[in-house]
Amino acid sequence: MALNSLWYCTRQACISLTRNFWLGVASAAMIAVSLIILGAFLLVAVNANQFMRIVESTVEINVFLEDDADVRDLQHRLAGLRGVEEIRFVPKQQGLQELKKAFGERHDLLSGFEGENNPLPDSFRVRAERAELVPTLAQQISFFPGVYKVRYGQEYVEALVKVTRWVNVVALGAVVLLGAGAVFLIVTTIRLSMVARQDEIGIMKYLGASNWYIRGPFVLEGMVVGLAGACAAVATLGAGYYYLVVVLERLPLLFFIQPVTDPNMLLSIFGGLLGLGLLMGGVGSLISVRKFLQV
Amino acid sequence: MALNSLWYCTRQACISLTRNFWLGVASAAMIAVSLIILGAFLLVAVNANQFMRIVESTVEINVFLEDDADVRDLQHRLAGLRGVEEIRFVPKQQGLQELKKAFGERHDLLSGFEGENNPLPDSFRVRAERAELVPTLAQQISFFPGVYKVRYGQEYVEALVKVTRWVNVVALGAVVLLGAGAVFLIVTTIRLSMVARQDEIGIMKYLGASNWYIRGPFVLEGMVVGLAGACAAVATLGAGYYYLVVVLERLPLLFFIQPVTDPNMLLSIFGGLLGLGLLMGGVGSLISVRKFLQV
Amino acid sequence: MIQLYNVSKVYDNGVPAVSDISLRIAKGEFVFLIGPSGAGKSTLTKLIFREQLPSSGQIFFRGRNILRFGPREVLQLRRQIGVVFQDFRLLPRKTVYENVAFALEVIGRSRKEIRERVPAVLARVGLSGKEDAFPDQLSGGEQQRVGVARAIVKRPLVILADEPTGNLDPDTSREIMDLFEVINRDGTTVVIATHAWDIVNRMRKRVVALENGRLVRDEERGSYSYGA
Amino acid sequence: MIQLYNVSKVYDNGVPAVSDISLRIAKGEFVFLIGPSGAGKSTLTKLIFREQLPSSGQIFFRGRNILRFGPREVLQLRRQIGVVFQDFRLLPRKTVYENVAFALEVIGRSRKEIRERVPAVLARVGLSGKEDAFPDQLSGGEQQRVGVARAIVKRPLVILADEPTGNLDPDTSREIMDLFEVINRDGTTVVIATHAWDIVNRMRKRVVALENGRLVRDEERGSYSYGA
Ligand SMILES: Nc1ncnc2c1ncn2[C@@H]1O[C@H](COP(=O)(O)OP(=O)(O)OP(=O)(O)O)[C@@H](O)[C@H]1O
Ligand SMILES: Nc1ncnc2c1ncn2[C@@H]1O[C@H](COP(=O)(O)OP(=O)(O)OP(=O)(O)O)[C@@H](O)[C@H]1O
Ligand SMILES: [Mg+2]
Ligand SMILES: [Mg+2]
Repeated sequence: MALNSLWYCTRQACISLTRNFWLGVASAAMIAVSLIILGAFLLVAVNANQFMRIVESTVEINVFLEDDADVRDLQHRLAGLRGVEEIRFVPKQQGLQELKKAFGERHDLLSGFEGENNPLPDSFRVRAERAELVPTLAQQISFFPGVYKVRYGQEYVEALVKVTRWVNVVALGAVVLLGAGAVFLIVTTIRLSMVARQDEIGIMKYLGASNWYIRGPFVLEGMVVGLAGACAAVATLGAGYYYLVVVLERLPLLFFIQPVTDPNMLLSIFGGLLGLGLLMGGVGSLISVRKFLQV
Repeated sequence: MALNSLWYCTRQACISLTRNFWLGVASAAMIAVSLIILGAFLLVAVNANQFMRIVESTVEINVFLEDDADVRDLQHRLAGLRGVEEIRFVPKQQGLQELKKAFGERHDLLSGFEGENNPLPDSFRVRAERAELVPTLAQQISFFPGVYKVRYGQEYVEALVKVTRWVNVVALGAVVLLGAGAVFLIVTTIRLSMVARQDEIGIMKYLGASNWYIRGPFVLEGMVVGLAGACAAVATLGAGYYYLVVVLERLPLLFFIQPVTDPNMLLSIFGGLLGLGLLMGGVGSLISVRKFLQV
Repeated sequence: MIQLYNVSKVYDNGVPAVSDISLRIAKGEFVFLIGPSGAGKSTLTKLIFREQLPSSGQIFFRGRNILRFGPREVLQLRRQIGVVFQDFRLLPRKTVYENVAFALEVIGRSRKEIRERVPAVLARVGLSGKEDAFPDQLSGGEQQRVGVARAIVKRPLVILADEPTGNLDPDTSREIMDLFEVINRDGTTVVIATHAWDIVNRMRKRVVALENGRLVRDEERGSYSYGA
Repeated sequence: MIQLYNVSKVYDNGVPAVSDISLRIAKGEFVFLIGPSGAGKSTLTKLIFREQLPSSGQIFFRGRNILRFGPREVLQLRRQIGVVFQDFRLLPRKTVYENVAFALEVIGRSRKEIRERVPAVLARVGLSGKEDAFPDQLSGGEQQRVGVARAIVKRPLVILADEPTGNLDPDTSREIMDLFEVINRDGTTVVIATHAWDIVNRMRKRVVALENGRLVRDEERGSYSYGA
């Protein structure tokens, strides 16, 4: 009996899909457009997030040492701190080299400071896991023995932390809004296409058809249409994104725009879109039919 | 007669709007959602563009002078160049001050260079109107008499030019795509809502009603619905954007995110959305009815 | 089979379609429901299979008050009644065959049984050869006969036919009415709302006459006439 | 007024609804179109006001070939013909009053004239008091009479009525037919497709009988009978 019903639903859905081909295509296209917009934004958000993390990873704490500092001991202490990502020891010679590099063509200005005359201290460069940890870490490090001075781009870090938070809030908000918009579009589309069948549903009720008997084919049809739309959306997005990644790779100067290519992340986004299309198609039909079942 | 027809259309549209209130609300909401997505993206694009322009305005060309250079003459020549936005003369004392600032706490390193010992030359700082003009300008300036050397962040400028172009292309592409998506959503919505009235249109034809007699009320109704949806979209976007601007102003550290508040620009965006809603509603109805007029 | 006690129906817009009607229809009866246009015949049949709910009064089907029915019992009620609608109400996206088969699918009949019964019923109403046509490809009378076929194919306990011959020529009308009579002889209760005075007069069945929503005459072996 | 020369109609699905019919209806005639269900009566009327185009043959209206009409002329044709549809075809979102008024609005009559004529016509078909009802709030017969009112309100040159009394009781049917006769006496050409044998026999008008899409009889002052 259950198998019989499933068979009935499938057959009815197939018949309806072929007989109302254009209505189905229109609905699927609506779903595809909604999901493309949503999906594109998801990709933007994921990339923005990764970009922020890359920027964060450039933030360094400069730890200048006293001349008599115990380098080994300090290294251990730094390594023991929570939230530290990387520690690099910079002897004063190297510090001078880096300063010269920063001076560029005018590095001859520093030529008097070579060797014994080097006024720079040795130092550690410490990278934090997240930019927001930097201020606390810097303060902790400043109390370690043998530390002469701790410096980091305070304003820069504070700005970065704020921007990161903002990007996250805005991205989340936008994804939620767009998601709600997509759901609304899909449900309204299905409901509109259902108005044309309102009479049909009423007639079935008067013939003694149970609610599930009426709903079944509609829901299945909705799921097929939703999945078709989602497939179209995923194909479009996938192709577009792939093209973008390839193009960006060809522009070596845009070093700081490294698109997300983690297959797990991409698969979960695209899979999520497929699921959303299927779900929306099914649930949307279910809700839309419900209204007309009150006979 | 024309007035009579107008009156007829208006009356019919009003009657239809009140009798099909929920269908109208659903269509208007669809239009609103589409336009909100499109409008939000337009705002993002406009802001991205302005952000790029602000970044561009920070690009400077350093023009170092020979000791015996004719400053007045050079200033005139520079002012005569096309694409120059601003010229600033930096005497060598000031140059040293700026260098000291860059050294920060270690500025004592430069204490031997005060007064007569200052090894720096006088210089001009030149700002270009657009970043992409910088390389050409720099080359032109290097041939001027009395110019010792011309420097600018070459890599930085090249990257900036590329990013700007990219942002423009992506923004334009996205706006076009989203616009097409919105148009599609609106037209499909109207067409779906029209299917329910297909029979009605056929009956009118058989009664000898002219095409305009049938279309008129539908088109007017579509325009009202489109405008209502667009108004909702503009109100939502306007309020959201205002809130965002206020919040961003409270975060002084986000100096580089200066939202576009130019009333002309905003008015043309919001006005454009209203026009699009009206147009889409009207033209969408026109197109949708057309299909059913072939009787 | 069907009992109505002081049933009234006032539609939402205030029109009193049926007023204080009490009526008893026994199992196996054949009843003509007559009356002028707008008398309330259709409303009365709609009350019996719960398309409409009465404003007051009680309605019993096989001894049970249908106004107290839950959704499942309403389904059962409708499955036991075969209705011919005055406005046909065919499913527009199904062919003639599918429309008739649907009535059997709904009550869970096997596909084998459907394949046997549907063509037989279509033949009896004279629609052989029209199986694959859609409703909008049929003449008015053909649509009406699809409605008749759909009502009788499931061999219901009760047939409610609202103006089942309005679009049929005299010969076909008589055939359809004869068909109802044959079904009635097999024990099915038949209630027919009609304007076909010639047929009513010829068949001499029980006649219930309505006028302005009131029952004005109820006569065994009656003829077509109502009012003063 | 109306001339058909060897007109045939085969529907898209291959059904030959009308086969090689030639027919001449003069101005001011009153013609009954009879024939069994599915004979092609509705198809014939649909051909005359260009709801359907014939597969072959020529159709003339007032001496002009309607198959050569452009869109504007088709409008004019339809405005000169009042059609009562077998399936009513009322505008579902308009009230009874608006449905009837629409026929006058379409031909550009003034609002004053509409306000006078519509209630008068509704009274003549017995629908006074139903002005503000929507079609789905009417009984079958009431809907049919709205269709009749809509066809006659514009005082057309020709009235094509397809089964206009199928849902009406005998008395109301007679009144409607009498109404058509009165209108016909004022010079309007009337063509009525019908199954009402009693009325055809009583009125003794010209009778055109179809069977299986063929014209089998055409008789002045004829009676209801067709075939062998
Ligand atoms: N859904 C409705 N809403 C409001 N009034 C209605 C509705 N349906 C019917 N009526 C009114 O109720 C009265 C009875 O209608 P009903 O359809 O029962 O008549 P009927 O006897 O079937 O007439 P007919 O022979 O013309 O079909 C009529 O006056 C009609 O206008
Ligand atoms: N749109 C259509 N497509 C295909 N076949 C059709 C269509 N309309 C009618 N037919 C077929 O054409 C034939 C004649 O139909 P028509 O409606 O003219 O009959 P009729 O004489 O009006 O019958 P009735 O008295 O039952 O209304 C029928 O066999 C019918 O099935
Ligand atoms: Mg009725
Ligand atoms: Mg017909």
